[in-house]
Amino acid sequence: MLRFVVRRCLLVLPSLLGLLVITFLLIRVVPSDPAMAMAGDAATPEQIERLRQQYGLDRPIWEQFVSYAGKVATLDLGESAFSRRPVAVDIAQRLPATLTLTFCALAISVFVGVPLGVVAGLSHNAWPDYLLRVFSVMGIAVAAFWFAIMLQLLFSMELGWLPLRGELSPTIQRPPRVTGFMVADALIAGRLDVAADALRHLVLPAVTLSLGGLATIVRFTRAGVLDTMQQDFVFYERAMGYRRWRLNWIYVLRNSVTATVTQIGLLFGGLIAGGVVVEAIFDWPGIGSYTVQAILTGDRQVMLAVTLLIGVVYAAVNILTDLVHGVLDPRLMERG
Amino acid sequence: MTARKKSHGPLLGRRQAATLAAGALVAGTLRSVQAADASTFVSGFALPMNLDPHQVYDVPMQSMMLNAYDNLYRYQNDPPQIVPWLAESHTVSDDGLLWEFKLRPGIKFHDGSPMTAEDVVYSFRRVLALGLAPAGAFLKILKPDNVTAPDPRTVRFKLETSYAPFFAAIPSISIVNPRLIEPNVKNGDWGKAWLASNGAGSGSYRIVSAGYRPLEYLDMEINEDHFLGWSHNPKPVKKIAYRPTKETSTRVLALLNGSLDCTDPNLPADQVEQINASKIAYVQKDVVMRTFVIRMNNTKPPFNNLNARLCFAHAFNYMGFIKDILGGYATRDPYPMPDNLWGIPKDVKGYDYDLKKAKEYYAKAVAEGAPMKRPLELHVQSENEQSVQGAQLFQADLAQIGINLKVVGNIWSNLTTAAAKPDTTPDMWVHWVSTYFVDPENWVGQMYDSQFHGTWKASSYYKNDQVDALLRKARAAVKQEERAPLYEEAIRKIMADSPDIWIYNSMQLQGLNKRVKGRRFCTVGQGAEIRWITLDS
Amino acid sequence: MSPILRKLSRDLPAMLGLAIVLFVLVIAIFGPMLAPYPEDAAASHLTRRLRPPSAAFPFGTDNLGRDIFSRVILGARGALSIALTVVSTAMLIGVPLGLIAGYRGGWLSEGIMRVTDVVLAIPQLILALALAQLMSPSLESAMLALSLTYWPYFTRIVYAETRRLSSSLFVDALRGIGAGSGRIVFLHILPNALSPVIVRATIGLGFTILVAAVLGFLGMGATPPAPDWGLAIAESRTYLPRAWWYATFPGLAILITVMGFNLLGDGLRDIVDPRIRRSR
Amino acid sequence: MIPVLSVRGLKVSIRTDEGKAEILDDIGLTLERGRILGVVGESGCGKSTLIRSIMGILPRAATVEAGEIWFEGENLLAFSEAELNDGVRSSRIGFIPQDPLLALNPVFKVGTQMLEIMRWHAPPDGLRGAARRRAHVDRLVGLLKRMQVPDPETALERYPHQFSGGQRQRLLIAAALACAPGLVIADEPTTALDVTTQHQILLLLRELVAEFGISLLFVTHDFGVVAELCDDLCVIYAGQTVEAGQVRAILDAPSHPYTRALLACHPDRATTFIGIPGTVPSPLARPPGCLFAPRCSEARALCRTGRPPQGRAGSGAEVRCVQFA
Repeated sequence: MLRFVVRRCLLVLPSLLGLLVITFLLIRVVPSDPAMAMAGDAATPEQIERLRQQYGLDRPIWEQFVSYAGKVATLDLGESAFSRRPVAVDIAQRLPATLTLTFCALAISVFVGVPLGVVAGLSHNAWPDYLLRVFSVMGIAVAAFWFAIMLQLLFSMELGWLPLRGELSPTIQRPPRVTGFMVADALIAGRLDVAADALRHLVLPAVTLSLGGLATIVRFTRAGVLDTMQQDFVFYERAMGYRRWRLNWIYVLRNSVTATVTQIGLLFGGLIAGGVVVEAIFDWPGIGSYTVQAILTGDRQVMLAVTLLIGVVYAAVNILTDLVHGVLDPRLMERG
Repeated sequence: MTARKKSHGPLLGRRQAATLAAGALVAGTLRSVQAADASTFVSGFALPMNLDPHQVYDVPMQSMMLNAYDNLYRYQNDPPQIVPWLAESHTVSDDGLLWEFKLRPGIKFHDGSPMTAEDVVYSFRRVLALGLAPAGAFLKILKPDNVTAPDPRTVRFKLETSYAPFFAAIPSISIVNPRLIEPNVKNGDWGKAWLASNGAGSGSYRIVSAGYRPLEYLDMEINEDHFLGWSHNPKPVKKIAYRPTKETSTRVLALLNGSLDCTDPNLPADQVEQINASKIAYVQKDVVMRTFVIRMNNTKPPFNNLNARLCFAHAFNYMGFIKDILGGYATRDPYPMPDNLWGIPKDVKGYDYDLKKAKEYYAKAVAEGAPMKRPLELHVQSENEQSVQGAQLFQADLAQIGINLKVVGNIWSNLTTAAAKPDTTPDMWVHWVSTYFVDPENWVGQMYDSQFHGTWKASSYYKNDQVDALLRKARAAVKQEERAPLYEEAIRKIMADSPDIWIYNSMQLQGLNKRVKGRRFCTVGQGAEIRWITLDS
Repeated sequence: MSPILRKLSRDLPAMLGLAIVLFVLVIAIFGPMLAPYPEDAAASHLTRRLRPPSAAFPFGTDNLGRDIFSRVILGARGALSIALTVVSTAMLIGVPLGLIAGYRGGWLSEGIMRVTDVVLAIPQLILALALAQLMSPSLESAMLALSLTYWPYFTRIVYAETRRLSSSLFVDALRGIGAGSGRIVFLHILPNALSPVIVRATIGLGFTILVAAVLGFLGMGATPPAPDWGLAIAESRTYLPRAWWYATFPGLAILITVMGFNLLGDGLRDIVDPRIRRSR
Repeated sequence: MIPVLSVRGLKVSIRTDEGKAEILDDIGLTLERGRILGVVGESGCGKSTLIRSIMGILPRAATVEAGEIWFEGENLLAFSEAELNDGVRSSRIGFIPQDPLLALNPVFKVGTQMLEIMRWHAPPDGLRGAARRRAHVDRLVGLLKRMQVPDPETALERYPHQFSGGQRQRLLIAAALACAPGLVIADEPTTALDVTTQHQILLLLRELVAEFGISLLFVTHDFGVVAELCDDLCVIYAGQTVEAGQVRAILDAPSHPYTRALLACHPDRATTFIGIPGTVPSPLARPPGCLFAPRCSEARALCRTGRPPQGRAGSGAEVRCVQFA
């Protein structure tokens, strides 16, 4: 098992290096001049030239890459051209918010999607199945940004039930930062009201973000259940008088979720990317809105770092997915 | 409510209580937000890219540093006057080269250490060494060694050449505390990384470092020991919570539900009616100095042709734009400067929307061989709705006279990069010129003197030797009486050449909570100085 | 009627999808004739800004007084042409690479598939955003960015199919009778690998419309005054909640169009390969 | 004595896209206590539908149109799903499936799956909770030992894929017997196995019938197996019982042309390599007369118009053919 993990990690390295090269090139070959952007509105050409030298932007591109790659290897992701803060620090500060959102969305997707998928699979070609199929196609076809706006329009603007944006009401005193996770920090500080407020802020973004994944999970679970229901062992288990509920929700489900788990792994990457839009719309102070800021301001270090971060997360999730597969299906574990 | 509670026995059944509790969770914060902390001002002003006033100098920075830092002189009032602040007075030599500022006694930084002239010298040297945004006005005329402190209360500047806008730009430099910065210097970076997320000032409010996340939020708390004292405002704001919001509609809703005390000062006119209809907030209108201009790249045909430029100048529906899209909240400004600034030749009329005339100029331009059929690009700042709308309006009108204009969405950093060279500068683009310092130099000086080619402000690449001479002369003179006629003359010539399309001078619209009292407006900083404000309970 | 069409005609959701796709296609082609105010693609009418839906303006008017109904209709052409361009470009890159990698084997194949993996690992939206921004936001850069990130999907599919087919008996037989590689690949393998490619392309069309809308929404895609659906939603945000119609209808247009492609794609996939149930 | 299982006139149809398919037309069979009844037919003749009907797990699209299934004096068709699940499956009717590899859930341990069955269906023993579970484990280990599964103690902790085919079939037989049912239905339990293993399993089954006092319904397509194992025989063609009687009698003197044709095809007896010409009529469009008539070499005009009546042959078997009317 350990060997398996190590081998997978080593296999990932070349891919990450490739990712680094590609993103670096893409970001460097384009015209926008970071020195100009850094110098600010009132800069003179002399000021800009000075900055260009200072940041090595006048050196050959491969030299810039080598120095960058060297820094990345030591977890130095450089400094944001604008906030002047180490990108690694910014990311560390923002990661908890993104993780909270992503995991909540994932949790909604899984804990709602898997049961719905099972229901759809069990009621194959009956009305719950039709309904859920339409729903899942819609869930994939709906533009998240539009859905978010519709949710805001209804629940925040018209009904006023849920907050519109951010992770905390502006006038609420932030709890001291311990874990970086707002809800956890609020609970540690013993502030139930703050935790409740944070949770309320989480609802709309998490629901929005979960939608695509929810639909995908419903589809895959449904397909998995349909597949499993065709299997001889289900017939055998029914013939042997397994309790219906246990048969569907334990024995069938367990066999059906293998494909779903792969999807959850893939979804995770999608969630982080989708989070960019959702975070931007809800002003969620995570990696996504950080990325949008970086893109809008042309902050290359940040763009590079974020792309790399997502690549790493993606790879890690893939490895994790394989591990979960092994646990879910003992046959795979033995093959190694 | 409380009275009723006492008179009835068990007021709520268990189920009712549960329903109420759930309802409170759902609807709760809306109410609780309205009962905002009586001494905390929640500001919707945008935050600067970082907190170092020597690295960034733009409108959001102004609104931040006016509260956290102090300057030698500061702009106050409306119309703006430059008034003594940290300095109590200054002198200038007749040749305009030697400037001396006298500091007030007893000024303290936030850490309690006294501010001396050496600290001011340090601040200016830091600005010059970093060479970033606020240094622009000084780099050419001021050597670091020529900023000195002959005594603890006197700062002396020796300029290379006489430069009148020097004094106008003094309020752009914040005085920082070297005793806080020096321990945080890394690799001779002048503490750049540290000050980007911390404060080291003496201003009315102190930055709470733990309460800062770039572009997300910033907390400040009152500096009771500010040198001006607080006698003028017995009930000042104790805390400022900057909570910038990216989306206009979000901002407005936050204002309307009471969770924001002020919006940013660039509210779209469409929101005015809705806000004024509310019980809790209103829209404050202030005339500012912020001009809106469509640039033409004078090096690219057909814009190298005067008749072509005049054709475009007559094809913009100035009043339609101002009335219908801006709701009348702007003044038509036909000059290349705010019309409320000195140095304007008031007798010059400027150009009006007149498609017939535009067609005539079109024909003339075509006769002179200008390629009026060439598809043209007008770059706008995508995130700015108003620039997009203006561009689309222009496009629709130009289409009527047979000009093919394409609107291209772009972003600020790309546009300024592109503007560095004539051939990468777009055919046309749209921007505002805000008040960095109150002086014609901020507008015509830097926009039409050919020595500034390569900066975004001079991106029309206009070159007229007579104009260059006039502007340089005006820059070197010290007295406003001398300078005004020079600028008037220069503007006459510039307007005759019609290098750009000058559209309006802004009226700023800012949504304010009705509990905000005592606000003082000045076009520099756009009314962001919180020290005057009292929150009504 | 071919068996594929017959099977398709029995699949109700797929037929619905086909109907939607055809409907959108008709609108895209004849949009300027169908729209009540075709000039509103670029015109502005300052006197009738932000009117709610009415008989004259079924979907209301926008911030420049333009008829949203017309602009939704006119937007179909843009959405479809982006999608078609992106998907066909991605196919032009991805399919040949997949064929080469699958048929040739060796280091070339290994190299191509490694690059494919790496590109797949790049978050598509972020790369597209970064590219669109860095090359100055425009429809062209958005399309380029999307094509550059979508081709690996085709490479993967074609690679797998080619590998399967080139080890199959009939290709062996062809080799035996001395058929050239080019002949085998283009006349025998490609046609056989085509059906999964078509399925992927159908779903890719819907997906691309969605991502293009996101780019438009973030100001990195279509530029004003193009009647782009995503752009319209972005513009509408300033006027919420007052002008709810401004955001609602363009969003519905995206939803229905993408749904059409997805339903059709799902249906096609079930016919081509009922075993595989993949999304996107 | 009432028979353990008696199926009368069972008629089952399934709705399909193309119309109503009559899978079972008129099935009748009787299984006496302590005996082994072989049900023989080609694939597609309705054997598995018959099994599903008895156990009440027909697909949703299927309808029982007529007939009765009497099990120990009760009509199973009148049972609700809950009654079947609580009181019949496993506890009174055990089941041995066809393919032992596919029949076990691959992601659960063998023991988990078998204990799951016993948890709900093992006869009450006055025990509860952990004690009951321990008793079940003991019984299972005992059964596995009897089935000659190696290492019966650890077998329960292993996954299905860790056993060989023959061992898996033994596990399933043990599972079928775990709750001490009176009737066991075996669905071609040896088809997936090699000949040697097949023989061992048949021997084992034979022993178990006596040892555990069960009756066995053995479904197969293989006359060889029937000859080796069964007491009684029931031949099914296109959803109808065409011949039923004692194994010996029928094998010695097959009466129905179909039985004869089938036997003629059997490798042990075949003289030529010719199978039965033609195919089984589609369940969507059954011919009006005798269902075998289109393939029958002895068919007469009468055979193609009306359904043949049930008759009795000289061997004592019941035969559905005009020749014996």
